[in-house]
Amino acid sequence: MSPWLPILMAVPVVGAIVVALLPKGSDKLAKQLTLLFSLLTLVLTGVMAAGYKPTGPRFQFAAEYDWIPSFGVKFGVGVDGVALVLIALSVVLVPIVVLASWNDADGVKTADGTIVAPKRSVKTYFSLLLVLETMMIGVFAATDVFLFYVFFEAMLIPMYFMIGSYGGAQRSYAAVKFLLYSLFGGLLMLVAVIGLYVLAGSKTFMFPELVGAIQDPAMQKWLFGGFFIAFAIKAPLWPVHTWLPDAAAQAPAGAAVLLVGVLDKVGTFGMLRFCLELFPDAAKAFTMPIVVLAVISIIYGAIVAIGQTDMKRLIAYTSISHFGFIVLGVFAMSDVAQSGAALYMVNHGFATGALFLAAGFLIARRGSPYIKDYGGVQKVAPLLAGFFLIAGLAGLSLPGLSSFVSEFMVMIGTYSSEAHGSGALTVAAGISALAVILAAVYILWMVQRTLNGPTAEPVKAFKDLNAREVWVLAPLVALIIGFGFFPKPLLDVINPSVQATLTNVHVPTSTIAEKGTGQ
Amino acid sequence: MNSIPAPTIEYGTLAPLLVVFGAAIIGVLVEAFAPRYLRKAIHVPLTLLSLIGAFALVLVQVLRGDVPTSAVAMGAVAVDGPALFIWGVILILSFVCVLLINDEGHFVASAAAVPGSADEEEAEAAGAGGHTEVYPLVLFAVGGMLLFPAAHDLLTMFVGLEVMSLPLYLLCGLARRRRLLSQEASMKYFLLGAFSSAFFLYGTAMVYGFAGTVSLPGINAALAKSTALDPILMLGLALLGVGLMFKVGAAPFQAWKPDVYQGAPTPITALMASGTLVAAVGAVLRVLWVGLGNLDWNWRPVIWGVAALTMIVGSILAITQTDIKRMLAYSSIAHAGFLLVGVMATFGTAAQNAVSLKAILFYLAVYGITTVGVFAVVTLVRDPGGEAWHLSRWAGLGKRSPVLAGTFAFFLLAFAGIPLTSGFFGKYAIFAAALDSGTQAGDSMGGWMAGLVVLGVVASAIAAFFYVRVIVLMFFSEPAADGPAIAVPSMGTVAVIAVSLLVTVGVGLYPESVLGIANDAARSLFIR
Amino acid sequence: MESEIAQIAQYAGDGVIGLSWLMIAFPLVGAFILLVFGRFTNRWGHLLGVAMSLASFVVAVLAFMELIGFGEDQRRQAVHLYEFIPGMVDMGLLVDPLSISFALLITGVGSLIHIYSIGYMSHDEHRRRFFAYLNLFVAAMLLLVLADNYVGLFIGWEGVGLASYLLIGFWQFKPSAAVAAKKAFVVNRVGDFGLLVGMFVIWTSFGTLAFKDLGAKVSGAENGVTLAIGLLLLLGACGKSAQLPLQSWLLDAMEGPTPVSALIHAATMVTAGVYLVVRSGAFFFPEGSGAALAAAIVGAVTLLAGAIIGCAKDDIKKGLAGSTMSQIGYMMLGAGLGPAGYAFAIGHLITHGFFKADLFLGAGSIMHGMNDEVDMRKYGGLRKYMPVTFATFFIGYLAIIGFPLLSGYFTKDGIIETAVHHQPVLGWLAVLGAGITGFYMSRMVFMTFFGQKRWADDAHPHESPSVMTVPLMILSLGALGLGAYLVLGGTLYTFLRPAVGGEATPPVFDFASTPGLVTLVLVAIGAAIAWVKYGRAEVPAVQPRGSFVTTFARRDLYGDALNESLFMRPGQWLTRIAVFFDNRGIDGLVNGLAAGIGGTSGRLRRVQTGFARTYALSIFIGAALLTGALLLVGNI
Amino acid sequence: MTTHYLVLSALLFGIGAVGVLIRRNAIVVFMCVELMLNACNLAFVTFSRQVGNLEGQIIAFFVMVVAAAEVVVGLAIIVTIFRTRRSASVDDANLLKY
Repeated sequence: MSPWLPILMAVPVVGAIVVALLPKGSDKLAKQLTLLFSLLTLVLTGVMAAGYKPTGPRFQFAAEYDWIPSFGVKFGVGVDGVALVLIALSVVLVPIVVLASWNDADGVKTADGTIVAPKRSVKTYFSLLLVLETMMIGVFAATDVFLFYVFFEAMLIPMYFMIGSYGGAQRSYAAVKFLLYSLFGGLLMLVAVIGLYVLAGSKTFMFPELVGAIQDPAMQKWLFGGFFIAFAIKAPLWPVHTWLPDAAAQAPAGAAVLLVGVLDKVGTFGMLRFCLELFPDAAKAFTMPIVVLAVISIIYGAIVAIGQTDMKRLIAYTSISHFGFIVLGVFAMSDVAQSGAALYMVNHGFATGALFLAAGFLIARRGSPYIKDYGGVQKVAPLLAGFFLIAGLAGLSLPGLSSFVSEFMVMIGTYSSEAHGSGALTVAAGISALAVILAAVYILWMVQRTLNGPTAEPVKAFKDLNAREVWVLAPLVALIIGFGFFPKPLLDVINPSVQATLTNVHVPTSTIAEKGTGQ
Repeated sequence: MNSIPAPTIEYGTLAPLLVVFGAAIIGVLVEAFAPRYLRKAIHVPLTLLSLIGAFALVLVQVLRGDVPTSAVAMGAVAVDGPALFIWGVILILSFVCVLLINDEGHFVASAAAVPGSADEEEAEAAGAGGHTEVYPLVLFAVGGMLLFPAAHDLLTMFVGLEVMSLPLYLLCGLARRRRLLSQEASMKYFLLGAFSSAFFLYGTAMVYGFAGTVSLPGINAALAKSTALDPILMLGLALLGVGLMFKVGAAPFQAWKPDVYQGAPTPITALMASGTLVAAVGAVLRVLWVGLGNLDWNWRPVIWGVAALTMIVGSILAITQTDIKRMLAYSSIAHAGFLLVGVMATFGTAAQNAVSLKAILFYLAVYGITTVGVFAVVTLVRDPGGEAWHLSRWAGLGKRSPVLAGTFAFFLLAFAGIPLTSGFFGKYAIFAAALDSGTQAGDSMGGWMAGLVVLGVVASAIAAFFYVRVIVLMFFSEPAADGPAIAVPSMGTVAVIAVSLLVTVGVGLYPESVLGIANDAARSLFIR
Repeated sequence: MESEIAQIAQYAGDGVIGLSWLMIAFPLVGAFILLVFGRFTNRWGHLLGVAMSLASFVVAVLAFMELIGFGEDQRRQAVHLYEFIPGMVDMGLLVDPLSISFALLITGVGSLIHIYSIGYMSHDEHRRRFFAYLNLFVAAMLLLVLADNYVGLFIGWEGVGLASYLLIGFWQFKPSAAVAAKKAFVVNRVGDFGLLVGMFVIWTSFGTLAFKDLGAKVSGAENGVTLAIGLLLLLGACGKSAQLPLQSWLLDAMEGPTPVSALIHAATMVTAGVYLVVRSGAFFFPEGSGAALAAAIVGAVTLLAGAIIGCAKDDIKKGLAGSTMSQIGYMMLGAGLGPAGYAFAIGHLITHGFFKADLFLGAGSIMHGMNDEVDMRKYGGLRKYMPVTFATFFIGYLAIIGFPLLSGYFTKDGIIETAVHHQPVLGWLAVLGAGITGFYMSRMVFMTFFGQKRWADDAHPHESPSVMTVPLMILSLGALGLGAYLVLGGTLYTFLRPAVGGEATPPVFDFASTPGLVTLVLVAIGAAIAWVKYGRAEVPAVQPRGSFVTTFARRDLYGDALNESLFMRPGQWLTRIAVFFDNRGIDGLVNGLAAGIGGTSGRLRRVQTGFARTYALSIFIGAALLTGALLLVGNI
Repeated sequence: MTTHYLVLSALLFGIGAVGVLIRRNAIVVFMCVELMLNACNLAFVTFSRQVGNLEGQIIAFFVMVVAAAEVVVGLAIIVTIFRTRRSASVDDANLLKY
C-alpha cells in the first residue's frame, strides 16, 4: 500500500476547497494559491515518478481501499508506465494552464473598450481547475474499473462548467454538446462495465483480476462495443468527433488545452488499457474496422482542418487527425506502434497544448479567433510568433520535435505489424503517411495567414509576450524539443507496460527484440 | 353462539404507524378546540415530534434486530425489513417536508374563500400562518404512506391507499398563490385518483374471486395451485396494476403527475414526489413479490413495456417543458421508469431478489431526499406573484445567488446520474441489478434485460439534456434585468436544503453508508 | 561487377572523429544562443554565428585529417552517441569519405557565406536572426550527412527544410516570400512522404534503419522490395533536390536573401537528394537497377528542364535557380549510374557548391550595388563598376559552362562521359543540356556585365565591401582549380571508394572523348548565340513577348499551372466539400437527431390536453392494454 | 347463478367508467366513480358467495366507509372550485396542460 497516489489526488482537491472558500475579492490570492497547489502536485509527482522502476511490477505505487463493498468496488489505484507518463503530462500541464489562464476570468475587452466577455468568478474557475486535476490523476491511476468509470464521467462536470461559464460566444451550445456526447458514450460504457462485472462473476472490479475473465467471444464483442464507443467519442474518432471543434473553439484556451491534451487522452488510454486487455479477442476481431476509422480520422481531420477559418477549430481538427494516429497505433497490435501511440498521447499534449495556448495569446490580443483578422504578427510580436511557429511545427510532427518520434513509431509500427490483417495495416500506414503533407498545409497556411505578410492594422498594436506568457510557453517548447531528441526516458517507462498489454492480448511482442539494433 | 375472538394486535411492532395516526387525530382535535392563535404553536411540535417518535420506534425495531418473520395484526400488516426501511425513509422525508411546509406563505388562509374576494382578505388578515389543518392532513397522509407498502392484504392496501390519497387531494388545493391552478390540480388529482382506485378495487374483487382471499400470500398460494390461467385473474391483475401504476406515475397512467405537481403547493409536491412515490413503489414490490411471485413469467413482460414506455415518455416530454415544477414532474415520471427497471429485476432466486430489492430501496432513499431538496430550492426563487415558475426566469441565477444555484445544479446532476452524486449510485444499483438478474435468468431474458438497460441509458442521456438545460440557464446565461428575488429562507428551509445536499454529496462519495442499511433491510426480504 | 564497400568500424579512438558531434553542436549552440537571448545578442550575434560555423569547419578539417590517417578499409568510422528510440534507433554519426566531403563543403562554403552575409545583411534589422537561422541550417545539414541511420538523416533532412523555410520567408512581411516559404516546405513534404514510407519498408524488410547493418541484410533481398525502397527514396530526393516532378518550389525560393540562395538553394541543401541516393546507392540503387535508372532519367529530364527555364528568366536569381536545378540534374544523373558515376556526381556536387555559391554571391553583390534590383534587363555594362564581382562571377560562369580545365569542366564532363557510356540516350541529353547551359549562362553574363547600362537613374552601382568580395575570391579559387584536383588522377574517386564502392582503378579522365568534344562545341555555339542576341544586340529593357516556347520556359514549363490544376484546385474543392460534409452532414445528423427528439417532445406534449376526461381515457385505455397484454402473455 | 351478478357488476362498472369519460359535470363524474365502487361491492359480495367465505362481505363494508370519506373530500373540492369558477364542468378547469 503506497500512499503516493491518494496524496497526489488529495493535494489538488484540498487546494480547490481552499480556493473556493477564500473571501470575496481575493482573486489574486486565488490564482497564486492555485499555482502553488498545482506546482506542489507537480513536485510530488516528480518525486514519486523518480521512484518508478520500469522493470518492476506492472502496477506500482498501488493502493487498495474498500470503498463500496456492497458493489464490490474498491478504491484501487496504481500506475503502469503509460499511466505514469499521462499523469505526468497532466500535472505538468495544469500549472502551465493556470499561468495561461491568469486573466481569463477577468473578462475580455478589445482595444477600443468593448467588452467581449464579462468578468466572471475567478475563484470558481481555479477551483474547478484543481478539481479537474484530481480527477485527471484519478482516471489514469484507477486500477478499479468502476473507479475509472467514476472519474471518467465526473471529469465532464468541471470541464462543462469551464467551457460553459468561461468560454466564447457559443459556449453554452458547445458545453451542452460536449457533455451530452460524452455522457451518452459514458452511459453505454456503464452498461458494459456492469456487464463485465456480472459476466466475469468474480465480484470485483479490480482490473488485474478482470483480465481474461470474459472468455465468451460474443460477450466480449458486446462489452468491447460499450467501452469502445465511449472511448471513441472521447478520443474523438470519426464520425463521432463533431463535439470537439465546438468545445475546443469555445473553451478558454487553458481549458481547451486540458480538454484536448488530457481529457481526450482518457479515450485512447482506455482503448489501450481496457478495450485491448479485457477483450482481446473482440479487439482483434474489430481491428480492421477501427483501423479504417482511424485512417479516415487522420486524413479527414487534416483535410477539414485545412478548410477552417477559426484558429481554435483548426487546431481541434488537427487533433482529430492526431487522435487517428493514436488509435491506429493502439490497434496496430505491435509493440512499436503501441509504444508510439502511448508516447503520442504525451507529446500531443505538449504540442497541441502549446499551439492552443499560443493561439490563445493571439486571440486574447485581438479578440477574434478568425484567421482572416490577423496577419504580420511576426513583425510586431516576434516572440509570440516564434513560439506559435514552434508549436505549429510540433503539430506537423517536424522531426527533432517530440511529436515526430511518436508519429514515426506509430506509422512504422503499423506498417510493420505482423498482426492479423497486416497487409491492410501496411496500406493504412501508407495512407496515414499522407497526413505529413496535409499537416504541412494546414499548419503553414495558418502560419502564413496569421504571422506572415503585411501587418494588419489592428495587429499593429499587439504587444509581444509578457514574462508570464513566456513562462507558459517556454517549458512546453523545452519539453517538445527535449523529448524530440531524447524520447528514451519516456519510452523506457512506456515499453514494459506496452509489452504487458500485448502479452494480455496474446500478441507476440518480439518485434523489437528480433529486429532491434539496440538489444 | 360463537364468540368472536378478539384480534391480536402487536402494538409494539405497529407503534410507528399508531404514533403517526394518533398524532393526526390529536391534530384534528387541536383544530377543533384550540384557539386559532395557538394552533400553529401546537401543531408544529406535535407533527415533528410524532414523526421523530415514529422514526425512533422504527429505529428501535431495527436495532433490536428481531425483524418479524410473519405478518402482524392478524396478517393484515407485514412489518418486515423492507417495510421498516421504507418507513424510515418515508418518515425522514415527511419530516423534512414538514419543515418546508412550516415556512410561511405556501398555503392559503382559507381554502373555501373565493380567490380575490373579501372573504379571502379577511382570512388573510385574521390567520397568522394560514390553514393549520395542513398538519393533521399531512400526518394522515404520512400514516397512509406507512400503511400502503406494509399492507399484507389487498384490503389493507386499499385502505392505506385511500388514507394516503384523500388528504393529499385536499392538500393539493391549498396553494396560496395561483389559486385556480391549485384548485384545478386538486380536482384533477381527486377525480383521477378516485377513478384509478376504483380500478384497483375492482381488480381486488376479481382476484378475490379467483383466489378466495385478498391476503397476498393466499393469492400466491392459489396461483401455485392453479394450472390454467383464468381470464378473471388476468383482468384482476391488470386492474390492480392500474391502481398501483397510477400512484407510481408510470406511463400510460402518468397524465395526472405534471398537472398536479405544477398546481400543488410546492412543499406538498415535494411530499408527493418523494413520500408517495416511495410508498407506491414499496406497495408495487410487495404485491408483485409476495402476492404474484408465482406468476412472474406473466407480469414481467408487461412491466418491461411499462418501464420502457415510462422512461421514454418521461424523458422526452420533459425536454420542452418551460415550467420548472412541471419539468420536475416529468423527471419524476422518468425516475419512476428507472425504478420499474429495478422492479423488473425482482424475480428468480431469493438472493437475486435481495440484490434487486437493495438497489430499489437505495434508489428510493437517495432519490427521495434529493427531490425534497430540489423542491425546497424551487420555493426560494420568487417573483412578485409567487414562485418564479417559468424557466426563463431562472436565467442567470448562478450570478445572483451562486450558492443556491450551485446547490440546485448539484441536485440536478444527481438526478442525471453523474458520478460522485448519490443519483449515480442509485442508477448504477438499478442497472446492475437488472443486468445481473437477466444473466441469471438465462439467455433470452438476459438479452431483454440488457435491452431495457440500454433503453434506460438512452433515456438517461435524453433526460440529462433537460437537467443540463436548467444549468445552462442558471450559469451560462445573463441574468434578466428584473430577475426573480431569492427569498430569505427560513431556518427550516435552510435545514432541508442542507440535509438534502449533505446526503446527496455524502452518499455520492461514500454510498456504502446507505447501501449497507438497504442491504440489511433487503436481506430479510418481504414476508411471504 | 562487384563493388566493394568497406565495413563500418566502431570508432574506438579518442581523436577528433570521436568528437565529430561538435561539428553539429557548435552551430546548434550558436543558433540557440542567438534565438533565446534575442536582442541582447544583436551587437555581436553575427560574429558568433560566423565563429560557430568556422569552429565547425575546423573540427571537420581535423576529422578529415584523422580519417585519411586510417587505412582505406578503416575509413568508415561510426561514432555512437546515444540511444534514440530504444530498440529501434541508435543515434550515431558515420564519419566516412562521403560524409566528410559533405561536411567540409558545408562548413567551408557555409563559413564563407556566413562571412559574406555580415556585409550583405548589414542593413537588415534582423541580421542576428538571420545568422541564427544560418547556424541552424548548418547544424541540420551536418546532421543530415553525418547521421549513421535514416532517422538521423531524416531529422537533419527536415531540419534543413525548416531552416530553408525560415530563410526563404526571412522577409516574411512580403506575401510572396511567405507563400514561397510555405510552398517550399509543402512540396518538400511530398518528397518526405516518399522518404518516410521508404523507411517503413526498410524497417519492415530488414529490421534496421542503420547504414552499418543494412549492408549485410540487403544482399539477398527481393528485387521488388529494393526497387520499391529505391523509388520511394528517390521521391524524397526529388523533393529536396528540386528534381522533376517536385521542382516547382526552387524558383520561388529565391525570395529569400541571396546568401540563402547561395548556401541552401545552390551549394548544399538541394544536393541532399544526391547525397541520399549515393548514400543508399549500394543498398537500393545498385547499378543497372530500376531505381538507379529512374534516378538517372529524373536527372536527365531535370537537367534539360532546368536549363530551358534558365534560358528564359530575366531575374538573375531565378536564372541561377534554373541553372541549379539543371546542375543537380547532372548530379542525379551521375548518381543513377552506379559507383562509376558517384565520384563524378559528388565531385560535381562539390565544385558546383563552389562555383554556384560564387555565382549567387556575385549576384548578391550586384543586387547589393543595384538597390536589390534583380531584373537583368535593368543591368548592363556593370563590369566597369564592379570589377571584383565581375571577375569572380566570370570565373564561376566559365566553370559552370564547362570551360576547359576549370572545375565544372572536369566534373560535368565526367558525368556526361560516364552517362554516354552507361545510358547513351541520357548521356546525349546531358550533352544537349550542356549546350543550353552555355547559352543561358552566357546570356546572363552578357546581359549583366556587357552592353549598355540600362539601370534606373537612382541606382549607383558600386563594388561591395571586402567582407563580401573576399569570400567571392576564395570561392572563385575553388571554381578555378578544385575540379582538376578532384578528378585528375582519380583523387576523389579513390577517396570515396571505401564509402561508395567502385572498381579499384579510378577511371582516367579522357580529354579527347567524343562526348566531351561535342559538348565543347555545343557550349561554344550556345555562348555564341547568346553573344549575338544579348552581347552585341541591344537588350530591350522590357521583356518582349516571346514565342510559345519562350512562354513555356518563362512559366517554368507550366509546372505551377500543372500543380495548380492537378492538386491545388481539386484539393480546395475537396476541402470545401469535406468542411461542408462535416458541418452539414455529420454535425447536421447529430443536431438533427437532437432536433428530432425535441420536435417529438413538442408534439407529444400536446397529448397532455389539460382535460381531466382525456386523462381518464388514457387510464382506461391503459387498463385495457394491461389486460390485453396480460392475456396475451398468458396465452403464449 | 352468481354469474349474472358478476355480469351486472361488470355492467355497472362499465357504465361508471364510461360515465367518467363522457360526462362533464364534476358531480356527475364523481357519482360515476361511486357507481364503480358499488359495482366492486357487488362483485365482492358475489364472490364471497361463490368462494364461500365472508371476507368479501366484510370488504364491502370497508369500501362503503372509504366511499363515504371520498364523498366528503370530493364534494369539498368540487364545491370550492364551483365557488371560484361558477362552473362545475371538469372541462372548464383546463389551465394546467401541455
